[in-house]
Amino acid sequence: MAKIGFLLTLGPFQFENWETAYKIAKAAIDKGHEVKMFYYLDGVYNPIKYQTFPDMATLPKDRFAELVGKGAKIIACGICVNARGLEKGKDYIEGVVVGGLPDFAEIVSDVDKLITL
Amino acid sequence: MAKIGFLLTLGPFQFENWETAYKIAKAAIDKGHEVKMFYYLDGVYNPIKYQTFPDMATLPKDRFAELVGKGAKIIACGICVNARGLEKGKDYIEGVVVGGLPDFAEIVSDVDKLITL
Amino acid sequence: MAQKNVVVTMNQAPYGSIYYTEGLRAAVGVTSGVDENKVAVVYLGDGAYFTILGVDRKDTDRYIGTLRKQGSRLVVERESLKEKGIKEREVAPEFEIVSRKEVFELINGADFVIDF
Amino acid sequence: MAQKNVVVTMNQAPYGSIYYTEGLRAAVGVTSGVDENKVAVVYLGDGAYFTILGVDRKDTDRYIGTLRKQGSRLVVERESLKEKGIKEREVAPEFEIVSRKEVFELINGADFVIDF
Amino acid sequence: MGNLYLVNKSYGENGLKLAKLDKEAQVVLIQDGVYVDARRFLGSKVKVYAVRDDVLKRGLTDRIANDVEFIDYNELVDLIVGNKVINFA
Amino acid sequence: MGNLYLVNKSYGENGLKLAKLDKEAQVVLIQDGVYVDARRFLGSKVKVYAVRDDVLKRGLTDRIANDVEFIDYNELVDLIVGNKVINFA
Repeated sequence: MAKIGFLLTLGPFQFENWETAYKIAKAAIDKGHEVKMFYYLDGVYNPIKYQTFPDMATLPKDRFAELVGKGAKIIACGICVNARGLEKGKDYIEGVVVGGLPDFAEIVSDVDKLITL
Repeated sequence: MAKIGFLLTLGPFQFENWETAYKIAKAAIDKGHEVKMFYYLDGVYNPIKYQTFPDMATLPKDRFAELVGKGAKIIACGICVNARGLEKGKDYIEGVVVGGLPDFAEIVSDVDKLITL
Repeated sequence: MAQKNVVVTMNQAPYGSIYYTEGLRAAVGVTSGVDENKVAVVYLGDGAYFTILGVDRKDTDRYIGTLRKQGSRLVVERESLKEKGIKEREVAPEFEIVSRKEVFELINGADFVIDF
Repeated sequence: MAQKNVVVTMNQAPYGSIYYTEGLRAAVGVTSGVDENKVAVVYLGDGAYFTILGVDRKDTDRYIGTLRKQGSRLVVERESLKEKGIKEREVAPEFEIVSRKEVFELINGADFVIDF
Repeated sequence: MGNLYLVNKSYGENGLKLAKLDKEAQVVLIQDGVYVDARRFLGSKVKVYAVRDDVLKRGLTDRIANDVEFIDYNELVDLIVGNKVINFA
Repeated sequence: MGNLYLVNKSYGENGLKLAKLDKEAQVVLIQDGVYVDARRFLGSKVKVYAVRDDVLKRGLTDRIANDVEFIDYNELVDLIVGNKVINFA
């Protein structure tokens, strides 16, 4: 079984990257692989827990909460979080940790494969 | 003097559009024109009041607060605000109103010029 | 306050970004005020990919339905189709195929031109 | 946990998006862990515009300084320069000009290839 | 009042192709739009402007075609107010 | 373990140009990458895959070159695990 890292630099809704990242990560976990994600730049908007959109049965935050529930580790870049006014991620879904680029460096050291989206 | 409308669909930091919008709007107001802005899609991330970034002397929210102080009217798309988990804009700088596309329709009716960024 | 003629251009492919649907929502929105602004939607460049018959339009059908019911034109530029290698018979029937010259005339006759 | 050789490709022009600077911040970041991963930065396509001598690099100078001090290579692809009409003498001295084949070899020899 | 095409790079080409049909087009290159090669308008009646700040920070001063006029935001506002803006940015 | 080029449209060309030099390249078209014309790899040893969902929702099934193989996310994960990923998406 492999460890797969994800670097996600775009936010929810506007671009398709969060969906692709979720779908690959979910398939990976279901096959028994380990998933570690780092949210960088607009990627830090993904796990805001108050997302609500009548047209969408399952929101980005629900998708990522599902991954956390399945054991994915998710770290968001603190400088990016604070720049965007997300106050150290206080409105994040449970399980998402705010860290820094040294955490990303550690993910890079640790994983077998790395996907950027 | 003219009324100039702005439709802004990208957020702060990631792309250059917020800066261009601010610079055109500021120059317009300083020349005596009237400015009305509508934030749509990721545009709704611009006025979050808790933005903080050590490398940046003046943050996006400060730029837009300056425009509000000079009389610009700013309305953010409510569906976009709620989708992105910004809870009806409760963490917005003062003066930014959460509305809907009918407000944009009204801006379109009202203004002499319209810029999309 | 006055009624405006608005052209909304759609320049981006589905589904890499959401402009393909949110642009249509905005086009409908533009007509929602008391002044009943008029709108036409024009597909250009990569936007032309949206007009391919087989595109999944479940997110956008109701916006297109509303626009058609109120008589708004939905057009795609023939030159853009050609550049993308899309044959005219591959275009869904709700989109009118027009020349670049006609697109220019539409834009030239509009009060505002908004891009998505 | 193991040291990794990482290539960071830079594919976007300054300043339309912030990838030109945040990509460099991430490249420095990659080397910041206990395992001291190695990094090389490669400018491709529109990214080549960043290597033009006159680009305002006040946001990025310190990242470039750090990368150079630790011996990380900063290279720009000759073919990309040519495609953009950038002459080699217009390229700032901190960027090494290499062929696409050399870029391929760098990438082929890396453990991970990250794009910005 | 002429048509003022406001273009950046992402899909500005769509606007520039229309400007070619427009006898009184004025084009403003903004953001990464200043990377666009404006020589295509040489010898035509199309007037091309570029936002000076956007050119300077990209180090492109010597690379921009000769007949492109650099403008600041004050001048851009005057162009916006005096023309119809065709947005492609 | 070969090289797996993961490309979408925005600057995927940069990756595809490198894949052309790579005798054991495999290319995966994702998102708007499925609009890329894969015929350039005809007759080469490069194996091209496209994510089926991304092709279907864009209505491109009949437009994709014949020798492109459609894959789902399970198959994509197997390719990721079995190769080195060269990210251009």
